[in-house]
Amino acid sequence: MIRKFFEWVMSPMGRIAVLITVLSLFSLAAYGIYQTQQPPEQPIQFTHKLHVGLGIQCLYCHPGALRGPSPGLPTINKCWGCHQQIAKTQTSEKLKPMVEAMNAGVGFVWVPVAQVPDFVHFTHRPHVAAGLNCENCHGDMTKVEIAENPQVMNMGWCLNCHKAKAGDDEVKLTKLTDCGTCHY
Amino acid sequence: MSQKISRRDFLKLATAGAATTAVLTGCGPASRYITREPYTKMPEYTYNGLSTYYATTCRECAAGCGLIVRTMQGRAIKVEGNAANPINLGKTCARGQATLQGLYNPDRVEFPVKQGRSSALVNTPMNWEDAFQVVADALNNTNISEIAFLMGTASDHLFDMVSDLTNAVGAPAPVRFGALSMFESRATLSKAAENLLGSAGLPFFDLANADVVVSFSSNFLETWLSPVAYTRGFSRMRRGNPKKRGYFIQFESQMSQTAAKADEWIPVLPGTEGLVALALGRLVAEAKGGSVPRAFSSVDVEEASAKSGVSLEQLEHVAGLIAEAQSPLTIPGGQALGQSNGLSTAEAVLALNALTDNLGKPGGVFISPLSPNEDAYHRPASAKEMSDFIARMKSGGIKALFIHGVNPVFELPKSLGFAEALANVPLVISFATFPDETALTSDYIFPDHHGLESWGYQRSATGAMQSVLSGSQPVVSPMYDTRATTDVLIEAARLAGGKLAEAMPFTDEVDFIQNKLASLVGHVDGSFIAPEINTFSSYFQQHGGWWTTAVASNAPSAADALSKGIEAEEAEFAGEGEFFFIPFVSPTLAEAGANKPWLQELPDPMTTVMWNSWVAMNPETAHHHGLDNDDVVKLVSEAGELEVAVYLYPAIHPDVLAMPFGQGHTAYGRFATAQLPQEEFLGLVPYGGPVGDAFKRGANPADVLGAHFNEAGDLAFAGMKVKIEKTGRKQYLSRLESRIGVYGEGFPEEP
Amino acid sequence: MTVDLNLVGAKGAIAEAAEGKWGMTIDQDICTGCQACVAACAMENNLSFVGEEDAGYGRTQHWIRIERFWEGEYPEVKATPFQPMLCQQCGHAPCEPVCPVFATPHSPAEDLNLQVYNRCVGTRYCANNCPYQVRSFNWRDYHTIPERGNMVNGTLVFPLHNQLNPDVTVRRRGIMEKCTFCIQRIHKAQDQAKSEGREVEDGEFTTACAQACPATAITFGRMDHPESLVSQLAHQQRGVKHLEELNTLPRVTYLKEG
Amino acid sequence: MTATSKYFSGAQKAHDAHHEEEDPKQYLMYDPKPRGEMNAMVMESMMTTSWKFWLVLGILSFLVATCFFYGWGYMINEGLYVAGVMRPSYWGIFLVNTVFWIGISHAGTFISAILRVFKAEFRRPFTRAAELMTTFGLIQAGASIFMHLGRVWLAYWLFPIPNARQLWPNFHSPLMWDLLAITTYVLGSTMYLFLPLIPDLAMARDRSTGWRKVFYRILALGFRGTEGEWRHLTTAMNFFAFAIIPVMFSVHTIVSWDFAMAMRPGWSSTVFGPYFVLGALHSGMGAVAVVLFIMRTTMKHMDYFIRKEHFNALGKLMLIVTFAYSYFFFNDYIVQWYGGDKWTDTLLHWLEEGPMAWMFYQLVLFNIVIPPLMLWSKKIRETPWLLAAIGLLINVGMYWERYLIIPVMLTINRMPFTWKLYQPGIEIFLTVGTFSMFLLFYMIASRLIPLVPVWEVQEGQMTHTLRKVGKTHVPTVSEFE
Repeated sequence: MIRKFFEWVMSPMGRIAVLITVLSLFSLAAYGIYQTQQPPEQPIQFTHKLHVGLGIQCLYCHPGALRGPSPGLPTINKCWGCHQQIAKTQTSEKLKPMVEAMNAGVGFVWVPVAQVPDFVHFTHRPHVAAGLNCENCHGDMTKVEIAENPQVMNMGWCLNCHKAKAGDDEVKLTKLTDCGTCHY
Repeated sequence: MSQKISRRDFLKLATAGAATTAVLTGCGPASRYITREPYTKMPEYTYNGLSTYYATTCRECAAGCGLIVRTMQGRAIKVEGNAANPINLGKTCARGQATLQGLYNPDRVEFPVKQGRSSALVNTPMNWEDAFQVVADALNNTNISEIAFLMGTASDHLFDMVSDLTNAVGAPAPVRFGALSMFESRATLSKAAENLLGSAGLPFFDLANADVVVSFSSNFLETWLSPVAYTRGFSRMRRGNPKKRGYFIQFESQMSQTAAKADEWIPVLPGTEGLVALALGRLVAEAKGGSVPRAFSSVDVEEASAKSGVSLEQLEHVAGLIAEAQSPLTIPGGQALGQSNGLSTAEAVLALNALTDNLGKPGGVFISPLSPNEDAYHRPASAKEMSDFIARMKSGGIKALFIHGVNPVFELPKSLGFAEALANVPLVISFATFPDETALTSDYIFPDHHGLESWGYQRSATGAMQSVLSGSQPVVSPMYDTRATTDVLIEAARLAGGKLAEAMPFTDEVDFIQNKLASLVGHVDGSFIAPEINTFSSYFQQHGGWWTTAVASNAPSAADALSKGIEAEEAEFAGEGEFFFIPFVSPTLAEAGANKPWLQELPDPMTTVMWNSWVAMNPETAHHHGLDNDDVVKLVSEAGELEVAVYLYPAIHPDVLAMPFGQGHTAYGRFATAQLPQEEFLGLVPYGGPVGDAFKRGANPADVLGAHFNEAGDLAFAGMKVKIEKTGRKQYLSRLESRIGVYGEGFPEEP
Repeated sequence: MTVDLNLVGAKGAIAEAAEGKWGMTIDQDICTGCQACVAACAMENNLSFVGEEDAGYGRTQHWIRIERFWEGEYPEVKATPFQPMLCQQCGHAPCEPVCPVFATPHSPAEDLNLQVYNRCVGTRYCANNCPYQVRSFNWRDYHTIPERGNMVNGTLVFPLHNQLNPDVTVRRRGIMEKCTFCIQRIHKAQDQAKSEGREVEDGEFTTACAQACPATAITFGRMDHPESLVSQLAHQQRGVKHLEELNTLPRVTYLKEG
Repeated sequence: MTATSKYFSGAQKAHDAHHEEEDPKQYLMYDPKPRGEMNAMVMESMMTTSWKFWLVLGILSFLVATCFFYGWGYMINEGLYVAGVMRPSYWGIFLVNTVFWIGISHAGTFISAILRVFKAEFRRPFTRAAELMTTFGLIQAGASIFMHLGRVWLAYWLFPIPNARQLWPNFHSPLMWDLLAITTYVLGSTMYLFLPLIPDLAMARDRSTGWRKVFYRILALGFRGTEGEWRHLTTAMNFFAFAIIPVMFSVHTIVSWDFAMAMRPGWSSTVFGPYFVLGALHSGMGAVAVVLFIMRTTMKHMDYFIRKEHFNALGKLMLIVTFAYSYFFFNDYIVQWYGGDKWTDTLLHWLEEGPMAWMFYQLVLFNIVIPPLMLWSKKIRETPWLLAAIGLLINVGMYWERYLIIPVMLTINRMPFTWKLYQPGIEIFLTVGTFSMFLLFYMIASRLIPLVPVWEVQEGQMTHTLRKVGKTHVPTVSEFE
């Protein structure tokens, strides 16, 4: 039985079969990985392109970035603050979810796309204070419709920037590459 | 509720715990996307990831320590002490720290229920409108003289409101009670103060400035009166003065946590503390020269030493220390007062203070100041008054009973028969936050908010030189569908109409509190000054209370302190049996800590036992009775019996058994009762868990306490004799300490 | 923050160079053993309680425990002064070199012993090698034991989780943990100070245990600032370091009686 | 010098029990059979399986499935609290097993490599049995290490793999050295198991049919037994024989450093290195004796290949090892006692008088008292079941030794407040699992590959001549000179 199998595998037919299986498995894996890289479904098709294009500052909707760890996601009140003065709001099909949510008095359930791995205590304030601009990490939002994550935010990515930032300054390097700076 | 609270009325908590998701996903790759739900109405002073701090007051006991609670996105995260509050100056005890475990306890009464005295908590909600109606009817349809309010010692604003209500309609005044006050024998203290010092307040002992402290089994470092304040005083006494280290002596029949900090712990036979105090007084008077005052003239020193088991040398040594000290201080308390002769003991000790002439002096005895907006010192009911109250219940004198903030079924001695008396009360309405024994045996539970969710103020009975009123405010929006009892009463009174409605002309709780604070507006000597009530009450919340800046405690009059002859009569011990039974309040659990898992997991300071209760027994005695650690014994007193495991305690009088109060709940949530289940693998558990009743954690000493009182009407809780019977069972006490390392078990001879 | 440039990375050398950056003194003469520090630590650092049986079997998650022994026999028996035992943040930490995956590195910046939870694979070698036995291991996911939650229409919710401090990682099963000198508070204070363009002042913040201690027996602060309260206390006559003979260079000084 | 050289023929000299000094040739078996017949015997011993075999196999595989795989899975899922480990005994039976299995694994290399290098003839029939023990023992050791990890699913962090975190393992850590040493040892010993196997596999290939033929054909790498192949094979074997010896010594020394490097009373002992190596050999020899006995009694024709002469020789080896072990045992304890450190004294008290004292005394009895007393007599050495029994005792003793060193010594540390005694939990099941897995592998192997290296035996028999050196005849390998 086993022997038969061996012989079959050795036959050209068998080899082709093996090749096909391997290829299909590989492509399956590739597709899976591709899937994980897609931006998630958002409660409303919010277009950054348009809003940033209108000249709205990032910090207007994400003010926490200046003050603390989390920039915060805009509450529906914030959206409403501007949109209630825009006639199009009531008519537009795209804005329907917002109007409904506002009337129902419930909030948007946003899905943040830029996420550091677990167990990293990331704080926006020092990074903003260090002169980084939003687009340094989050990409140029004037180019994207629905928010998506420009790069893999893993430890290597952090460290590369930290090391570059520290340069030859030993003290800075010590601080910026200290495990305890992010993990505790 | 009021405008202020609605501003903080959040939607579902934002980022419902990045921490929580962290638990679930662990260190592995996180589920790629976590959805976040922001506020719909974010308070303008809140930012994601930044904390907001609120000042409020601790309700774990009646001391009234100020708290600063750190909240984040509507969740209370950490409790710190309020550095401004004169009671605790930014410090907290373990119970204060664990308050959050009460707030977020998985066992809370989440909505009003018609309990109907069933054994388990009913889980079909009533709606609040009906609840109001129930209360209103209870107030209306009952003969006004047959309404009774039984209140806890915490949250004075509610007590004030109920007092006002009862005054207005001529109902009997509300009764306050708490196990802590029972074990503190507050009645005895204030009675002694009245007899000797001329004013019936709580004496305040200024440890901080004393240089020699002699304590008669007063456990002021554990739960006594205001533990945080007294602990601070102790540390100042020890290390406050760089030149002189305060010296501390404790007379007690067992080494309590307080005694463990004493430089000298002198074991004394229970009930003879007064005798020792008098003997010391005589010796000190002689040492100082001059005539022995009348207070100490009656005592015979040799006899005293013989009776108390304290050697003459020790007495003279201590007397010498007192005589030489600049500001000696002697403190009565604990089991010394919980004796049939407790009052005379207290008087003897106070007289000793008078002898050393420290009344009203730094490092001496003061009378605690009354709180602002307080007319006279309202001390909680003594056990005697409670038994009268129970008698009224038994005789059917009470038709409607409202219980708030106290759990008498658990806290009162069984022999007083509160549980039986409840049966004679047709309508019992409980406002309990947790499903405790009393709440379960009531007809309705209309749950009050947890302390951190509610408004209010707390008077500090003692603990500071100033006169302090600590304020509470909600630090989080209520977790469940609970209502402030004050609001319930206001609403019910409105429904009831008539005099009740007139007595309660308030829109809500905050309105009532502002009304009560009105008298303080414009005071210039306070911690803050406000022109009118709204500003005042917002400052009141911001600072966590209001207190005078000047020292307000009045010096007692030493006039006739020594002229009164004090007879140290023999203490009577109820029941036969060879052991004195000394219950004491567990320093970590106290009366209501048993449902907070972290308090359960805190090792007892002296025995390091966790999650259970024990009876401390001298190893020699145990050996003599053929008992060993973890043997379950049955304690039998005249009043009842209980089963508890033995702990061989090296530092206890051979004739004394000591047992902590605080465990032994039959209700009050999963952590207070059932063992936390431990999964087994093929019937193999790493550690042999406790045996016996799986639905009762530990034992309650109140089961064996008899109804005996001292002259001041306090319970003579230490005035019992018990005998022990072996059960042959074992119950492994979970200890933090190592029995190998600390007691050398496993080593035939000491290495 | 002062780190000798030549010594960066060489942790032993750093430890010897200074008495460390952060330090603590514990006055055993006034410690009343009231367990407030233990509770405060648990509340601040998301420690999980383990239940009666595990607790009795030596699996408590306390980061700080209070030890007491007995001397003599009744009636001359005496309880030794309460001794709070927590991670001594050694300068030469025995736990550091033995970890195969660098989960217990020494922080050159803060000069503390770190425990990197998400790097830990749970060999428990560090705990074996710790002479103070102050490391506690997560034997299971205590936070999510089903018996601690309530079933709310089909889903298990844990009300107690509302209390978790978002600044501190919630540890899962299979990893080691220990006292961190409340490093989250250190970072917060430094971040605040930096944003205001100043140095962190002594007493500006403190650890949870020191903050709670009713007897103020615990003091925390900068050891490398001679004028700071903690270094003044630590240099008293009665200050001793625990197991000093092992040359672990502890950062915690115990003040004895007398 | 002129030496009378004649071919050796077993028949001419009937061996007698009353022969005084031991005849070095006796291991070469005086009743040689034709090669074909021998091969047939070996093949038959592989092929014939009684119902008993299948029964035992079934039981073992059930045990492995439940105790090992289900047990481990359960533990991974639940967390380590199902085991008995706690403060202060953070390490438990897992590490005991690891050390124990590594110890067992030493026998194989020692017997086959060292004895091969020293041309000790009696090794020939059971080198393979010993080498199999090495490989299978190491598998169990590795499994035990991973069992004791808190987060075994991240175990790959222990290996130096380039990663996005820019992090590498900590080469200061004895555990790291351990890992590397053991990995090296596994690879080396597996190679060293495989090389001498090739000729036998080729033999089996030629004498089998069906799937076995395919199986052997693949494994035999087309070995045909030509001169060149033999030369290459021998070179490779000699190379590995020499190479693996230092690895073997280093591995257990490094394992001992896990303890010796730690700052604990009772552990930080400089003699641990050689002490552990000797302990390993001690248990290894014992294990070999047991395995040989089992092979001889259960498998067909084995009484031909494995004879009491071999047991006798093995017994002598065990005797020597016992003495060496005893020396280091006393050395370790006496030096520690002499050190006079307060904690170490406490620890010794704990061992000698504590609740686990019985274990300590059994260890002394089984490892140091019984073996020398028994192994003196040739009669006992030549009774296989007795030797096996002694071997078993030694292994029990050695297991106790590791148990004392890890959980029991861990009880005593410098913080008396934390001392607690370890009570095993699920470890018991996992231990049963590892043991059954070891036996299971061995049983399967016994039916897949020749447990007796036929070619070595034959080589021994064919190629030896007797040389007169002084008065005695010594067998020498003439071909290779």
